Amino acid sequence: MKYLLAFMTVLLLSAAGAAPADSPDPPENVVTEAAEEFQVRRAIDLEASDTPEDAGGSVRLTWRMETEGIAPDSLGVLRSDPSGAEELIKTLPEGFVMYDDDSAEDGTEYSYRIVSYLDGSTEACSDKAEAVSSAQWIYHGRIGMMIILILMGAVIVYYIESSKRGKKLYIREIAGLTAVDDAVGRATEMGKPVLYIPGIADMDDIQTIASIVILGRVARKTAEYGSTLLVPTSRSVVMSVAQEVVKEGYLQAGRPDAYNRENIQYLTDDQFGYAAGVDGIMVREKPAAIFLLGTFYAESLILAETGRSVGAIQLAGTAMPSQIPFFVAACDYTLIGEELFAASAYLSREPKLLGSLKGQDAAKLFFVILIVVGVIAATIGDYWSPLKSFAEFLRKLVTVT
Amino acid sequence: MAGLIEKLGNMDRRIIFVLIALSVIIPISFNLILPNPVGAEPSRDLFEYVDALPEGSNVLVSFDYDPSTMPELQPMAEAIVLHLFKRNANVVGMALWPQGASLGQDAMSHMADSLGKVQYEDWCNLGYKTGGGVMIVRLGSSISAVFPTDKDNVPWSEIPMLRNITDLQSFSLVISLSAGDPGIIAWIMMAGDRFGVPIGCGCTAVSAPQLYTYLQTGQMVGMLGGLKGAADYETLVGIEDGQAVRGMAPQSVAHLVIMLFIVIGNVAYFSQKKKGGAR
Amino acid sequence: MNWEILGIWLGALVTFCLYSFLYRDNPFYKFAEHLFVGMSAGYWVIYNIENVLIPNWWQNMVPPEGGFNWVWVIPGIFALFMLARIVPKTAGLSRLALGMIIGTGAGLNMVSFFQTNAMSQVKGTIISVATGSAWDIFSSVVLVVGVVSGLVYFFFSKAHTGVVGKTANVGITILMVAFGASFGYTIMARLSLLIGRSQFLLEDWLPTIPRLLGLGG
Amino acid sequence: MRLIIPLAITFTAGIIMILNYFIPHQPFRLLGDNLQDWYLIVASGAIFLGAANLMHVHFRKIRLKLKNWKYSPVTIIGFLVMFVLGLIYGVVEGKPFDYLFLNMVAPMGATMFSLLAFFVASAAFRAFRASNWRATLLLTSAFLVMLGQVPIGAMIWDKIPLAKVWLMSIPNTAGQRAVMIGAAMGVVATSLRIIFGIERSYLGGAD
Repeated sequence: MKYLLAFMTVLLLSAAGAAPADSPDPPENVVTEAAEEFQVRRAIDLEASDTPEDAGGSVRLTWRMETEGIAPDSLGVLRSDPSGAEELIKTLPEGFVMYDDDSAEDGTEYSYRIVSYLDGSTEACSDKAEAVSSAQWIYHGRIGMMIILILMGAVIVYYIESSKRGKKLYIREIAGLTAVDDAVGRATEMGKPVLYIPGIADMDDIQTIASIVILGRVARKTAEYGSTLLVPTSRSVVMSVAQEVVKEGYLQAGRPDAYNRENIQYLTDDQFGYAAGVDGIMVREKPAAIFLLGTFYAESLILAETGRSVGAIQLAGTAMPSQIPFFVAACDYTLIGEELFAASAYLSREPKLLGSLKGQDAAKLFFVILIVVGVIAATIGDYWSPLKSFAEFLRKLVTVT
Repeated sequence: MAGLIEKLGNMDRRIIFVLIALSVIIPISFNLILPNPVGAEPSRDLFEYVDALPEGSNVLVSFDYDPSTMPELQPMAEAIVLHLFKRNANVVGMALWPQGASLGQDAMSHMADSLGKVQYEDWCNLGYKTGGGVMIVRLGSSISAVFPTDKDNVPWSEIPMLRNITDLQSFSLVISLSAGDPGIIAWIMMAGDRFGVPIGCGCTAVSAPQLYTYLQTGQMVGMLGGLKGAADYETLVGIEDGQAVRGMAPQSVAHLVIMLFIVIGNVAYFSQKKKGGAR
Repeated sequence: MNWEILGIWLGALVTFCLYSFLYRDNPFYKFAEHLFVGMSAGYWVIYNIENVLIPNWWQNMVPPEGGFNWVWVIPGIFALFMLARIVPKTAGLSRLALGMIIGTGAGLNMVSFFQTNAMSQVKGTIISVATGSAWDIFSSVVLVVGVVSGLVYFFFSKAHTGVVGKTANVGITILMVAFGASFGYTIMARLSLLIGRSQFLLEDWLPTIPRLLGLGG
Repeated sequence: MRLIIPLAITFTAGIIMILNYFIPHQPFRLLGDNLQDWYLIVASGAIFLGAANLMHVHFRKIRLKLKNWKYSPVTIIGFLVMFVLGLIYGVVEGKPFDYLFLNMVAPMGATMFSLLAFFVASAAFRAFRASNWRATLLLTSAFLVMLGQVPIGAMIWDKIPLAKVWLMSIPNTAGQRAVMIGAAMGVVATSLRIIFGIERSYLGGAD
């Protein structure tokens, strides 16, 4: 009942308000008292300011609409430049409460207002707001990240340089990488091929690049041992890079004659089409060793289980957290996350690569300390406020917007 | 006996394949429905929160998904809306995804018809607005400024049930049915953290793991994760042969089969190890 | 000829062919696999032409409203460099295109990985562990210890002995628990896919058989 | 010597992308946006290389009558049918290209994807054995989560779903975070090596 009464009142009110708008001769293009008479909603609280963190040439406008009155059918954004000439720069559908004027010139002071249109005529108008557009040199929310990144880069470059100068660096055993030789050797003994799958991502993916570097090492091994190396790829660019890298590996091993370009072939860009094709290669060529290194999505287990079923030794590695469990379950050795990136350094033992590993460790140490100090500060901060603000500071340091 | 167990341990994987196939095909063919008891899970938390709302509470339901995730999210939407109607809540629908508006309309009008609820008095659908998180912040100061009309262009002032709604704080609960971005995370950060509105969520199974953190911190009052969450809510509300409850039967049987195999594998493993030790 | 029923039959046919792989490799699977590779490769070529090359390149270089934007010749040339591999003599040119692709990828990945995978995860771990019930406190501690010890496991330049070794051990243990949980959780989503295919065969394809027989009789 | 120009291009492109992330000012904004567009175009254009290779491999198979050569025409015809229909009709809904995609390519993808349901089962059967205490933990947490996923878990003990929630929100989050942070370090270091030309083996031989 209560609702019904309210509903009736609303109906009456809106009928009263709407009737004049439907009258046969609406007033034309007057922004006068008529606006108040008809109560078309107007924009209020109009604010204009330079669009933050951009390359300039843009002013951001925000406003609210009045809640009482008749809804306009569209809004117009009017801009006047210092000479006083006013122009309509944009007509927006009703409902907008924000607009970026991307045609502003840097350094010019513009004055804006928003008008409400109904049936093609101007019915209401907002107050004016002024702003000057300018360009910024930095994203403020990314300064913390920039500092950390520069520090990290410096540390990595430092260790690379110092190891180039002959400083001996220790590197721990990585389970799985020691097995590369055995796997290739076994394939040779059995007279079966080695299958190398560089993931399904394109060449811009760092995991693919890491995988391609390892492929170079594996190619050298297969060339030395004299076994066949098959590389089906799911991306054209990866195929051509793989051809180049494998050829180089055979060359370094002194067996350029054994290199066969046809063994490195493109299948299809399609995720599951690729999986179907590789599964076919696995069951028909029956490789003795399978390498699955790079970026993998759901096809990871389709490949690993089929490889398992043909009795191959499998070495997998990926930084995709969601796929690692499947590799752990189905493969003999799994490189987890960062180990994939460490593999090229480990296999080559080149000082500059080892140096960069050391740099990575330093960066991790930094984050470990940051977390530990942050957690301690936040925990004690619950009881002693100075530490709370310190914890907040640390959190802000790692906040990126 | 020992020989049999050993053989089981090394059984041909094709036997597993056949059993998995059967455990899916049979429940589907016979339209099997299994009981679905709901433990102390995030889905029960959400149900109990809704159940404890006073009559006439305003609840905002945001339909932030599209047809591709309908199998998981539509049953949730229907069960939640049904429950809200049963609790005599005022249900206001909206969407952060363009196609969510009409999916929400389907769920609400379907449930409203079955309970005799009236559009504009018991429920309404404000429709879709672009802007994600930024738009949600605007809802915090005034909803009618963002949605001057509902989905079908009925002005705000002509909808009786919206009379006592001004901003987000007018709502006792916001539920986002979220398939990704923009979705529940925007609601938590913008509506929950900034304006203190309680937030509940229904999401796909894929995105559920990363959302558990927000339950732990109390930023969400409850959550429905994937088909299981949908089935839980259907059970709690009392929809006995809901879409999700039916979908759970093949899931349950297949899970049981896999677990059975894990047990067999371990029994075989240990019996083999014992034999090896005796030698 | 009913195109809809034909479509369902085509879909069902290739579905059965691919499922036959579960038994063993066989001519049906070989047929479907070769078909799948060929058709999907053709699909992706067209997809790239229609969704990237025409809208992102051609229409920028030769806008429909007329004119010619010379800047867009550059990516065209780089793309040609890439294709130069087909002729062995010009294959070296592809390195220029490769340099551009890999440089762009490296720069882009470096900042985005650092932001989403490192910074936000570290931020999420800086929490107070002394709030809530005893169980909540225990959980928070496990979370922090898990992240820290997991990171220690990834130290490469320290031997895993002594304190480092013990911490790394805790790390790999928590990683194993995490992998187990993640595996168990994903099974449901994978089964849903099989349920979807079964519903296609049982509810879309199977009912067409009586209809076809009815038509035939 | 032949590597200097490619390495210079790599360096320039990499640095532009990094600066573009931190500096909104021109010219970095424009350069960065352009580079991303260009990258997309070059990578897409390269697909012809793959298509040519696919055709080459299968025509060669037929010519030399290599193992399973009889299936190669299937691949070639499949490719050509899609390619030609796509060129003639485009990707518009309801046309032959779209019809073949919806009724053949998509179902084949869905079927391969659904093979995972079988493979998770066989992988779980074989891998989840309590051979040492770490494997036991892996097995236990997988088993608990699986139980918590289906009604039977709550029937056995109503705390099992809770255990699932805890495993997913605490150890799982911790593990994922450790892997992600570590991987990010690997990506940053590898990217730096690439941008500064320390890692260059992807370019193949030096001469």
